Amino acid sequence: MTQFLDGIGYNGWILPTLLALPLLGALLLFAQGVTQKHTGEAAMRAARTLALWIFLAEAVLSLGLWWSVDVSSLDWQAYVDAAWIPQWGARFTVGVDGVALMLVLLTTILMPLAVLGSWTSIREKVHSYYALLLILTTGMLGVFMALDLVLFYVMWEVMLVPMYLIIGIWGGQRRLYASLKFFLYTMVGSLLMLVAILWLGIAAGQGGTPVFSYDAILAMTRGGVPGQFWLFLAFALAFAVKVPMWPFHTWLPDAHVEAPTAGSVILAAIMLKMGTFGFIRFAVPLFPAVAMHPTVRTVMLVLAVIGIVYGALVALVQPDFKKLVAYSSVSHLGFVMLGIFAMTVESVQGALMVTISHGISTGALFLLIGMIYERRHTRMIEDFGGIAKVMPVFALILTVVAFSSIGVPGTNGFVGEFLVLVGSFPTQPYYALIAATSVIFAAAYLLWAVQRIIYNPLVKPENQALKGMDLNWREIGLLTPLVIGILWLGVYPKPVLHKTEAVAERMVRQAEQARLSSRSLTVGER
Amino acid sequence: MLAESLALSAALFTVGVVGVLTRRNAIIIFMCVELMLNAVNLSFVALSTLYGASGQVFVIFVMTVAAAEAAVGLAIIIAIFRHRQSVNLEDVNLLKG
Amino acid sequence: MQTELPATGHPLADTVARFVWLLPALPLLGFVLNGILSVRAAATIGPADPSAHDAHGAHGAHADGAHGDHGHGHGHDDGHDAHHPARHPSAALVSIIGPGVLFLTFALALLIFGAMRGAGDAMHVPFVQTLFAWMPTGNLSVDVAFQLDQLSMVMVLIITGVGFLIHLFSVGYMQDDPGYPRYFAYLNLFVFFMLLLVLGASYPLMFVGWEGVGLCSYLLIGFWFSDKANADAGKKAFVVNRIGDFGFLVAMFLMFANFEALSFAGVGAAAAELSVGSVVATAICLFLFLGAVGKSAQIPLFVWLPDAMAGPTPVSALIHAATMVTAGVYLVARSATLFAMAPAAQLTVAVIGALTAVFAATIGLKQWDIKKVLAYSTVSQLGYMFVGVGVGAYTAGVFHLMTHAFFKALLFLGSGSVIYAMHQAYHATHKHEDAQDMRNMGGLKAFMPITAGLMWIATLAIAGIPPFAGFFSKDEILTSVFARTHGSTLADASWLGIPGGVVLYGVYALGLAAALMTAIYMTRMMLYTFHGPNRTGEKERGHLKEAPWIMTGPLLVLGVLSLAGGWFNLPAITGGAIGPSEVLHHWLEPVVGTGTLIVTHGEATHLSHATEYALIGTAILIAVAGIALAAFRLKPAELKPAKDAPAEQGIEKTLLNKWYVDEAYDKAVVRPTVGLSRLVLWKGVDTGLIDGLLVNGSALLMRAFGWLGSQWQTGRVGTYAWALVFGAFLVLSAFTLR
Amino acid sequence: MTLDLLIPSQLAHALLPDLLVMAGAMVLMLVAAWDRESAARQRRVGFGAMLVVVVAIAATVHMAVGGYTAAAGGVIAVDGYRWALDLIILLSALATIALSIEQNARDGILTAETHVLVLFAAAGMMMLAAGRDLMVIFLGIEIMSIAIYVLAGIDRRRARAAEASLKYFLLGAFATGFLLYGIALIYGATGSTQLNEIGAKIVHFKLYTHPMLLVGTGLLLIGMGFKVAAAPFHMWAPDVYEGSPTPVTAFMAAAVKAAAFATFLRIWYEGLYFLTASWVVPVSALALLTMFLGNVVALSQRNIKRMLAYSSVVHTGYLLVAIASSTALASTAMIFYLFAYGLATFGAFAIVMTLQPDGDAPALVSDYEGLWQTRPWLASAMAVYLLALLGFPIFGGIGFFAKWYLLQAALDSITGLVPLAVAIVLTSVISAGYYLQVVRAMFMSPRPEGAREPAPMGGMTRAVIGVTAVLILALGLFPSQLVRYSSENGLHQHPYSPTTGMGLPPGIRP
Repeated sequence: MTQFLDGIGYNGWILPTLLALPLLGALLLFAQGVTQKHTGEAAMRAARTLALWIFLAEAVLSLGLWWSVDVSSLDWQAYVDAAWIPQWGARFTVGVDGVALMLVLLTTILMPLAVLGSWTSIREKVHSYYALLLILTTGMLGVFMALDLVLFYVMWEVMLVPMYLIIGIWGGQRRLYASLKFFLYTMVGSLLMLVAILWLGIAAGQGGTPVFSYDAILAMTRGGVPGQFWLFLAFALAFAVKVPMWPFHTWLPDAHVEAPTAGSVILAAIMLKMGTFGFIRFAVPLFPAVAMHPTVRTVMLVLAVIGIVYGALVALVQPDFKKLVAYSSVSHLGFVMLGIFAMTVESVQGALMVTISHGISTGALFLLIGMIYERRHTRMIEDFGGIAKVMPVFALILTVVAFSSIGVPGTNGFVGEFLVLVGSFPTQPYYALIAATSVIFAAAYLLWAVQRIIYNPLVKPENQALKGMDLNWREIGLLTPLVIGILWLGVYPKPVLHKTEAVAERMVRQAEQARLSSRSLTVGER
Repeated sequence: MLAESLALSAALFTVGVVGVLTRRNAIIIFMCVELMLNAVNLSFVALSTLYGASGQVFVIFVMTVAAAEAAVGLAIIIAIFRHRQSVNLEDVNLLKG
Repeated sequence: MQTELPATGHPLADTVARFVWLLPALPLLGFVLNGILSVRAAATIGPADPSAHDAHGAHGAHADGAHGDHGHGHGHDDGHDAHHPARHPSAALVSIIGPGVLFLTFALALLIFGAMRGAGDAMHVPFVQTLFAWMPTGNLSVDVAFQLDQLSMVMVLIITGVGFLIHLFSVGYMQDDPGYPRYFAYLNLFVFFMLLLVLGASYPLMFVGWEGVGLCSYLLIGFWFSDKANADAGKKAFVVNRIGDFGFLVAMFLMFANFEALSFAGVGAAAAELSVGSVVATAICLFLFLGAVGKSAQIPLFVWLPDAMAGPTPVSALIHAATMVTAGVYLVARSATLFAMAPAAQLTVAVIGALTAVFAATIGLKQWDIKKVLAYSTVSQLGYMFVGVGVGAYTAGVFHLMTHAFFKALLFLGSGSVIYAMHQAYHATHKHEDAQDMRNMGGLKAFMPITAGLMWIATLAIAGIPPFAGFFSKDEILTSVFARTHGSTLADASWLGIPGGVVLYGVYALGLAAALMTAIYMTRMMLYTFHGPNRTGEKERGHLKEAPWIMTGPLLVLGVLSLAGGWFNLPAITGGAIGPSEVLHHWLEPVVGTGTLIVTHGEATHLSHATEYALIGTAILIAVAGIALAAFRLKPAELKPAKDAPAEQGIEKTLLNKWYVDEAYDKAVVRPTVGLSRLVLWKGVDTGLIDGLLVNGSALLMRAFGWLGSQWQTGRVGTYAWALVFGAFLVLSAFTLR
Repeated sequence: MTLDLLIPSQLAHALLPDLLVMAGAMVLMLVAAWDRESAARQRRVGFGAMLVVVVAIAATVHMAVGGYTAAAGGVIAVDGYRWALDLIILLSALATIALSIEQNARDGILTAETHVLVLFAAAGMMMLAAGRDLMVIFLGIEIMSIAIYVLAGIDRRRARAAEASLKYFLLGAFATGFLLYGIALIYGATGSTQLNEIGAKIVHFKLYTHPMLLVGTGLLLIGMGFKVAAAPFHMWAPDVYEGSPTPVTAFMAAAVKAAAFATFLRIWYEGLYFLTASWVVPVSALALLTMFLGNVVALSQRNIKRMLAYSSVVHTGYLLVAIASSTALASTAMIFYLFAYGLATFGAFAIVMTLQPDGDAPALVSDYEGLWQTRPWLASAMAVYLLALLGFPIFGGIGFFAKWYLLQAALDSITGLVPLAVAIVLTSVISAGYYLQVVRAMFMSPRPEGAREPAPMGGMTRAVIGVTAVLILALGLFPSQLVRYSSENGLHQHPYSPTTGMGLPPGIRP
């Protein structure tokens, strides 16, 4: 496989292609929307079929990265570098490492599933909807691939508008409030990062043309730069909002609840990961001394742990299933942050594992909620009950996914949480201890919800009417890869861990060096 | 003489400003503005004793401009009068907020 | 499956033991097959199948009615669906696959057992088969590897052997249930996880099984999920177990942080380096024990087990009596070396075990639901096992685990038979009475003599009457406790400031008290169920009959084991007079021997024969006294059927309501947590503080500024001129005042 | 080629574009006066004016490409900065006339003088871009302003237009008084009205704390602040923008601002650079106040023209940061920004014009509800303009890079403007609140029952909308040519070199 990929020069064109293909697809969809004469069912079918093909092509193309990327090398893989705005030092530079690779694959694989998940639920402005999804994909992939900070920032912001529109146009009752909140929240964080990026670029330019290449800036900041505390803060805020860390999380429940199914899936499965990716790629490696500063670290760890427990407790009392899953995301992403700032190889690896497995499990949960919502037009947990009687396949998959989200061993959820905790414990025992209590709360809130939805007596006539409306083959088919992923990552996560190992190790090593050297510095100054 | 001229100019300018602030009639306000411009002209003329003719040239330009302004200004005031039958600025507040 | 055998060539490597991976794989296969049958049935006819739907609908309605009749909420209509005429279309195939894979597993286990016996002394080193690396990263390496040693072999034999019998029983018991394939899928899955639990070569892999069995328990307790009470019970079991799992997890974190190892071999080696009383060992052991407390339903986490009786009765027999709940005991025995280094933790185990034994027994005294009696009896007996492993008498603990598996499985299956019969009877007359309430039974021995006889064997066994199995195991535990009061690390240690010796005397006394009460409540149960006049009802009486052979057959086998199980480990004092003594003890020696030796200061301490005889005599006396007391004091003839029975008063009411522990937990833990989450965290912090004050508040503030600004924009030229002059004033001040 | 401005023919050459516009304007004024008042005349004069502008653009390009320079010390500049600003002004004028022709046709306004006045205003603006003498600058300001006073009230039938005109006139004249007084005092302190001489005198006589000079600078700042609509001198802007005909509003927002900033920057950097330590605080304070006040008040607007007016005030605040930065980047960043801002402004106002209700009724945001359902392209274009004004990448195209450039200038500043850079980004978050309000209305609200169908657009309006939208998006992807152009045409008078640290104004530490 590797030889074949080398033979076609795969690494030389794959990343730009992955970025360009969705944009091209979006244009095609717009064109289709404009030229198409007939409306209604036929137009809808044409649009979603086209979109699905593009997403599938994207997924298939990206799969080659699994083989073509050499994760043991610490150099960028599939690296492409081209001039963009020479006067400003901004370049079009893309490349991946093991971590980015996994996130890129997560994105390309989840997108077709998200499209399939909203196959019949989107009935208005279908062309625009899928075009926006495609543009969004470019943005998300760009964030994971960009190795130039200007490009990164642009991609980071590009995601915002399609998602804003998707929530705002195709969302639920309070979509206007939710979409604006989503937009503004994210913007507050990211604009400060913009200032920080510019500052870094100018500093790296040393009086000449600014330099925004990630490697150059990394080389500059490694020894520390003046004002690095504020720079870290600017980056961290942008990412913390996205993660979201407590107390910057309140956009998430609203956005999740109001977004259409695909939107929720993408938000939870991919967009939140940009926050944690940002910490792993930017905030921590660029400013290791700040990130490892005892006070900063304590604050981050405390927020992470608060997020874990708080998210779980608040999830416990949510009447809306989507909101419950949203708060559970706060809890799960807290694990990622704990893993990152505990800063051991195991914990960072665990954080990456949670990142990926949360994408799969929560993505699946949102898809399932979407499927039941299409049938019942409610997400209120109390409106359900006894669904397992009438929709056994739905119940089966929901149970599997719920247990994955709870983190039962043998599923992906366990591997990540276990690694985070087992890795955090040696350096941060108390935080790990508190975080570990969430195994109890997670079981409580999810099982309680699952019970009230699929178990209990089947008394409501609306629910009895679901008889014979169990998941259809499309729905089963799109959930199957996720269930396979859940079990695969739970039983045999080694290949994935192997992909990210080198990056995690390097990050921990460098952070550790920075911590030690900054300590000796303060001792020396005294 | 220079200091006194400049002081007078400043005083006239202030009178003009106070007039603009306190009066409500558009034409009177405009006159106060003209007063301000002429106060400045006084400064230019006084300063040209130090620096030569350029100050005086400036005064000519200012007077020309003031004349043009007066023409346009009165036309505008007439336009507003047609709409409101008044040139009291208290009444002119359709546009606000 | 890729099988990497250890390169060192363990003597078992070339024997049948190399198929050890098949042990869990076979039940997994069964699960997959049954699962497919179940889903296929559901997908093709399931939801649309009127019979299936109606059956459940009727069940739900019926169950609610039954609840209305009984104020105190026990007596779930277990087995209710069992008599429904709608047989599942794949039932025949499932009946072959389900018990079939268990039979194969059991046969394979026997073969491997034979191989191990053949290996002899070489078996001092466990046979570890590594399949693949599970979570390799950083310093952590967790393999999917199976460890075959004497302890795991015993467990495997119990699980597969008793498991097979219970599978067989289920074929009869569940035959008409519409969820038949689903039931066997869950049951097979359970066996898979249970085998993973006992075969896993590391704590994380054991944890997989540990949580997996919890998952299956959840699914099986809530098997008839349409009844809210059943679904509640399943959820409660899982969540309470998770509290224990938290402890297990933290124990693993501590192991990794201190030893950088998580495999049994690695941890065992590192533990051997520690000194007795080590803080690390104590902490790890206490957290491990928290895990055990959850899984094995000890104080304070025992509350889930009685509720778990909501599941089908064979499930109660397999999971909630014979196997899963004993996993905690297995865990402590497995960590013998570690516990040996932590006498304080061992004393904790013993004390909690003893307290649980007594506490649960008191509740058992006053229950009316036949399964609830057995449930509390199980909790109590598990307490006994913990006393055993707590004082370092691992063999005794495991021995009791084994005998308990026999007689308790028998008791549960027997009660299942009874309930089955009661159900059939009530169903035949369309009467909605509680089929599990002993007040509705009485005199059943006339209708089901085989069941009655077999259950009496089990009762005598659990009460501790020689020569039944329970006598030997229980006696060994009590003897060990007594022996440890002197000349052991436990006696030297202190527990909460109390000298260890004194604590152990207390534990011994509690053990005796529990034994007395066990005898009482078991006799009470038997008397009320099988003796005296029948209270089922005139018409129903005619429908009472013995269960079919597929159900009584397994009972018979278990009866034999309950009768003769003691021979697996006759006390040394018998001196081989009635058979080889201490078989199990010698068998387990390589695994738990070190741990025991450390506790006893390296000597194989034996009490004097006189003392030992005295202890045995006391135990027998107490058991007999208990039975006699119950037999003379209780009057089955005066009992009234449940619906006519007067309400209990005073202490009886307290016992019937289980000391109000559930209510206390609800008030002290559940409600405050939910209240805190809802009112303080969600409404207060989230909606109020963060969203309301900070997020929307700042937006509102900006709008307020905007409103203010637009108010200044009056539309009057005067205002604007004033603003201009004001600004001019400021600018000029900035330029001139410096 | 170096032009000697003392030789009349060469001076004429240096003033070629300006002279062309002025001459064209005069000719067209005669034509307008001669012809009978009719819709056709209005259109004819309009096309004539466009032709004049096109010729002037050609002349400007000729001058720019020719690489002409002037000997030091003239009253007008012959440099790339001037041509760049001229192009912005002329393109704005072109768009204004194009929109005006169709606006007038739709509203039945027959006055052909609209277009002529636009030309006169443009001529004044070009003088501002060129002026290196306070006298020329004063003349430029007045020529521009007087034309705009009239343009604001050109639709005499509407009371709002008359009111806008009157307010602008009275306050403008008032502010001119301050400006003029400031010029007089600077003249008094330095003895010159030529910018480079003023600068030289300040250094030569060390006038850094000369009170008359400082007060003069302050008064000049007030005057300039009024022209660019910096708070608290901005209060005329919303009213005038609302009342004026929409094309004129666009012209004011884009071109007047560009011209005023052009001369503002030139005065500040060529004349008053060495007073940086004195003016940086007031200018920064004005910048802060302007962005904050403009943004929050815009938040409470329901009238889209007023909202865009406040948005224009906000952009003044951003551009003031460039002035305050006192760096070589400031002028190039400003050119880039003004160009980007001009594109977005014209696009947005063209759409506002299209959707403007008949008569004197205000244009409300609620009129835009559900626009996407009926006019998807129009709504999408509007979204692009708004996002460009917000400074959002890709979807806002070049708007993002404009802000980027500005931030770069602020961070590159010798005066330490990191807090101002942070203020820019934080206040842009507030601005998202009102820009998105329109996007929300267009895309997320249903079309109200009985909503008025937008009038069909004329070809030139379409062209303006199409060209601006495409340019915004295309330059948003590939801005490098525009960046290159801006950076090559900044003011090059700057003596400070960051590498040597020489030439810093006194009182400023790098």
